[in-house]
Amino acid sequence: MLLWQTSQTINFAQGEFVMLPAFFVLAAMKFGGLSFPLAMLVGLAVALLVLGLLFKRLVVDPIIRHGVLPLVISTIALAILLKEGVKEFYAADAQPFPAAWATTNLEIAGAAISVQSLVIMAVALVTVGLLQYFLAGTATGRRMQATAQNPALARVLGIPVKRMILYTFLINAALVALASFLVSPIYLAKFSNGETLGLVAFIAAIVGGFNQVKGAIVGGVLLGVIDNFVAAYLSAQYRAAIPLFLLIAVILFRPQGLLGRVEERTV
Amino acid sequence: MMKKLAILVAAVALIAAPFGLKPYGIYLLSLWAVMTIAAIGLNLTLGYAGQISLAQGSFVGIGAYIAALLTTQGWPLGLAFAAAIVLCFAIGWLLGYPALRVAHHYLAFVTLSFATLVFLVLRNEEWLTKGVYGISGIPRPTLAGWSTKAPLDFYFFCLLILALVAAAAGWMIRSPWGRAFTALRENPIRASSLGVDTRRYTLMAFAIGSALGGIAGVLYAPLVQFIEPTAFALGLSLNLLLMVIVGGAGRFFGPFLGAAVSVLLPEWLRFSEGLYLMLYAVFVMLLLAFCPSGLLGLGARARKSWKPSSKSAN
Amino acid sequence: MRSFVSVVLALFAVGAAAQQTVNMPIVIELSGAGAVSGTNFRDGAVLAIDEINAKGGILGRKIVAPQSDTQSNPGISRAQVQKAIDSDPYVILGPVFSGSVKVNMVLAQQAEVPQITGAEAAEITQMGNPYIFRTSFGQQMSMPKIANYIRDGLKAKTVAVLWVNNDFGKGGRDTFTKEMAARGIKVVADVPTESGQVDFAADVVKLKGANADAIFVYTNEEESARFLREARKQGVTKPLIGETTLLGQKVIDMAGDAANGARGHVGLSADAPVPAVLAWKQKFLKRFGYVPDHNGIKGYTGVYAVKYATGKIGKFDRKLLAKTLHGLTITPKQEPGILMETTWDAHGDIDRVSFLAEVVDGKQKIVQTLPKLGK
Amino acid sequence: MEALLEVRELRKSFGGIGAVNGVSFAVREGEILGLIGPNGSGKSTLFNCILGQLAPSSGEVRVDGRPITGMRPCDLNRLGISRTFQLLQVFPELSVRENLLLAGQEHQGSMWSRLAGPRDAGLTAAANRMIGFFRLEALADERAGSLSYGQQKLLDVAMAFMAGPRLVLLDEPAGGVNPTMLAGLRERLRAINEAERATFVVIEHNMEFVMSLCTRILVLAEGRIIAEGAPEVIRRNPAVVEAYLGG
Repeated sequence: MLLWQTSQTINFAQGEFVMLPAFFVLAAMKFGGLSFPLAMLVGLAVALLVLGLLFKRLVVDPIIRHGVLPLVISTIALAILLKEGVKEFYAADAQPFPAAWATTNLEIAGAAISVQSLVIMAVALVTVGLLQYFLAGTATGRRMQATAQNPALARVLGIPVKRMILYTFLINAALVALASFLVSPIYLAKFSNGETLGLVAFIAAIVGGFNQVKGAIVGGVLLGVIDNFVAAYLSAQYRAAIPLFLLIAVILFRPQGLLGRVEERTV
Repeated sequence: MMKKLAILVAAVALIAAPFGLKPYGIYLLSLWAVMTIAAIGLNLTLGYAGQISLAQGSFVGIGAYIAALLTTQGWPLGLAFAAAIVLCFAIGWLLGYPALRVAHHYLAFVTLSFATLVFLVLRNEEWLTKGVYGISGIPRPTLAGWSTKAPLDFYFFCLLILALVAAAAGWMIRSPWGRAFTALRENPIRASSLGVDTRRYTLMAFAIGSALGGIAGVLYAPLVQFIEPTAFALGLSLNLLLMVIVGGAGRFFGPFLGAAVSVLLPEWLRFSEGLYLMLYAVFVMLLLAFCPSGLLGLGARARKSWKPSSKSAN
Repeated sequence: MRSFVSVVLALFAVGAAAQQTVNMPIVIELSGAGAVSGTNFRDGAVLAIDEINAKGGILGRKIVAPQSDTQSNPGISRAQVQKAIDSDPYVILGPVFSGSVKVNMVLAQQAEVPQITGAEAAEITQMGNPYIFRTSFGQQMSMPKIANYIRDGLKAKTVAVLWVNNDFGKGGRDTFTKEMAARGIKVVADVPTESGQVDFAADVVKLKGANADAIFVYTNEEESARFLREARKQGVTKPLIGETTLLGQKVIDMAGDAANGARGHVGLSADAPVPAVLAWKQKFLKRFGYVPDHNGIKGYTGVYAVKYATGKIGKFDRKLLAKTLHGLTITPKQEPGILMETTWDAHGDIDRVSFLAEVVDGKQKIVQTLPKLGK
Repeated sequence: MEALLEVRELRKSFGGIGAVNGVSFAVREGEILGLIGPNGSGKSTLFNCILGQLAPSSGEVRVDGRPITGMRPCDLNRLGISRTFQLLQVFPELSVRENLLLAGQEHQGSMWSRLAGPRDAGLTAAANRMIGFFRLEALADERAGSLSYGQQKLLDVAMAFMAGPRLVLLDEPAGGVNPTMLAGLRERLRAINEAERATFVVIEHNMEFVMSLCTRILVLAEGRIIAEGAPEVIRRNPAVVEAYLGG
């Protein structure tokens, strides 16, 4: 859910991207009669194909040359398309989504902690770890980062920029699929889920710092904590505003994000 | 010359259009006129001055609530116009300050936050806005004995305001201000070294664009005759952004076309029943893929291909 | 003028009944936040219309029902109702969102077209509009019943309220709070939530902290399901009270085990222990492939009410239809499609039996049937 | 005689690394001062500090004896100080004429009179004069973005002169301009200098151009002035040769 800006793309359909893979799985189970684990694999494959490859080829590539704004609009349209598509061809109401693990609670020191939350945390941490390792520890990962930070220079250095960008999209697709499988058992799969999810993810990314995987995670956690804190102790009516104010504060006073480094601006 | 003729034809067509249409069609045309006004405002901020704003819908909302609150208390709509222009101008001016510090997607999200905040205030401050219940029974104005209660009359009222706004915006864009806005968009540092007070022009671009959003809102309230907060949530701002980009940002007539696409196209596509919003989305995506500079950009490109002598440029 | 034309048309129609149709546009939320309710309502109405048409229509006329989507947006709903009115309808069906209804009921009133709405907000029927009709309980009818249950059934002294911050939730919460005050029950926590909210952890913490005797939950179906799951996760033990939106089969399906124990009042339920309703549910499931909620019943019975009243008048007259519906009681014997005996009062509100229910083992179990208020 | 521009002990550092390390100099009215030095010697940073694009870490800049440190670029411009940039900076979407009009408009009237008042007030005439002076007539209504690099460079310089400035800071005006055009540019600059008593400070790498245009030259290396004098003096200065060859 959290890799974002590597390709300089603002994607207003990101929330829908998280919503969709769950439906790929459901459709595979319903129409293909597949078992749940198998359907998950199919869902992942379809997500990679559609949200990674096709998204890049059909939506981003033709437009990105002409600037970011048309692309932003295009992703807004894409969000409508995905939402309406799911609603029209699958179902309008929320669908229960099977969990890949137990839904029981564990009693730890008197507090009830659901296995689900633990699994999600564990998977998220492992994913982040792997991603971090991949980006910083492997040649391909470092090339991808170089591409994200300065495509022109990367090209000069002989990095296959195009392929790196494609990898970025594929990783993004894999991550949204993973996120989708993780949150859908709790959030239920519904065509309009993307609206809420996309915003949260984006704010997390900004708060933590663009093109910083670690930053996005910290941002996400921080955001979750603050959101719940506000809802519990301050005004629930204005809870939606708080993350946004946090966002504004970060943007105005630390535009590079909480963990990001200062980028030198050139005149 | 051709351009003047085209404008004349379009104006005549707009005046003739509602005759022969049922109230439904007239309502849509009125909605188009209102949205065009808001889009003209955003086009000023975004298209000319290059400052992205995702809060234009909020100003429409502020305008609409001012109109609703004042006119249901018996005040004239003219007062609502004045109040909305002043208030939206002031708030827009303030919203411009972050734009002095940040740009691009950061600015987009500052304005987005503002849009969310406005929505929350409209919803939660029930003593003022009646919250989620909305305000109903908003009267349509009577101007010097001319009652705009009927759909046709109200359409002409909207058209009149649109003409005034378009004329004012046109005047401004062709004045030195228009050049300064463009300079601001293309290269603020250079503009500043040429004596352009980038700070004031940036704030001005926000403020004026916002004020036009407010004007659109003042018309929106008596058009729909009922307002509630969700109509002015982020969706409207994104929609207005879509209008500006699809029509052709930074082109004077872009908002007219963009609003037509956004307001009328989904209605035309309704024959496809459940698929209409999908068709609409696909249309927008295709348009942007093949012509990222919007519908008017398409026209400009066609003209260029007719005139191969003009130098191609990047 | 228009109604005059329609009367003329109706008179003329007697001769040419075979070719004539009757226009009943459905203006409803098919996309946006209200899509679930809207789709249910639409499918319910379509089911009824197809049945009626298969049996020869109303007074020999087939029903045509063009559908238009309001995108859950009042401004667009106004346009669509205007379009419907332009097409000279007999009746307008929908919408469900109270905000949208408030915009366009004025238009329908001006055009003197009866409007069968799915909205439940209290004020709609209190604005003196003689052309608006409900097909389910308004909140001012259902909340007293819940309030009585909390006082008499649960003997609760304090209550916490969790509601969704839209016109539906706010309206319910306001009415509920008033009823609580009237019965001397203290509202110790008042928790608004967002429409479409996914994370209820903080809200549950707050509710637990309030330690009320009962918790009243008034959110839309999916939020209810998410809430139930979170409440289960945090081990909430206090009784969770709600309306159809907490106890419906859909919520139970989505919430799984977590729904067990939830209870409350069900004004209109696809799970009502009425054979006609259960049979209808099966019919609906077979036709559309999903389990309907109460909005499906709203659409379905609305169409049948129009059919019955029109048959009673013997001609197509919008004004007369509106007049006839006021004070009309339809029993399933007279018209099976009404499913349960229903009475419309002078405001367009309905009266009908309702139920107290509890979720047991993943099924909604009716504990008690509450009689009609008018009896 | 009081200096038109005076820079005192100007310093600017980025994250602890000094780019300009205490530079002081003065420019007299009517002078054409050359500023040379190897890449990275702090020339452009110095310009940016003088003109308000960057805030200097310490030091002072005075114009006519009045401190202007910290003033915004647009206000400085309206005091009659103008500049060009190292990289091309014209407005590609505006026509050549509009570029020039823009460069002049902010010096007339108030913001409000620019909106409501008379549109022109001699501005078009001034722009046309400038177009003629820099021989851009044939291109006047073309989009600036469609011009060749050299033509854009001319336009860039022309814009700097549009408002009749007293002091112009030119950052590599000769860069990327072909030799024929370069001779023309030198001639134009000299003509303006003589006719309007306009004062220039020129950063340039093209030695031939600097030596033939300037009356006095400053040499910057590692953020410090290492030599100063007439062109022929600088040409023979061993420290300069050292800085260029050794740096």
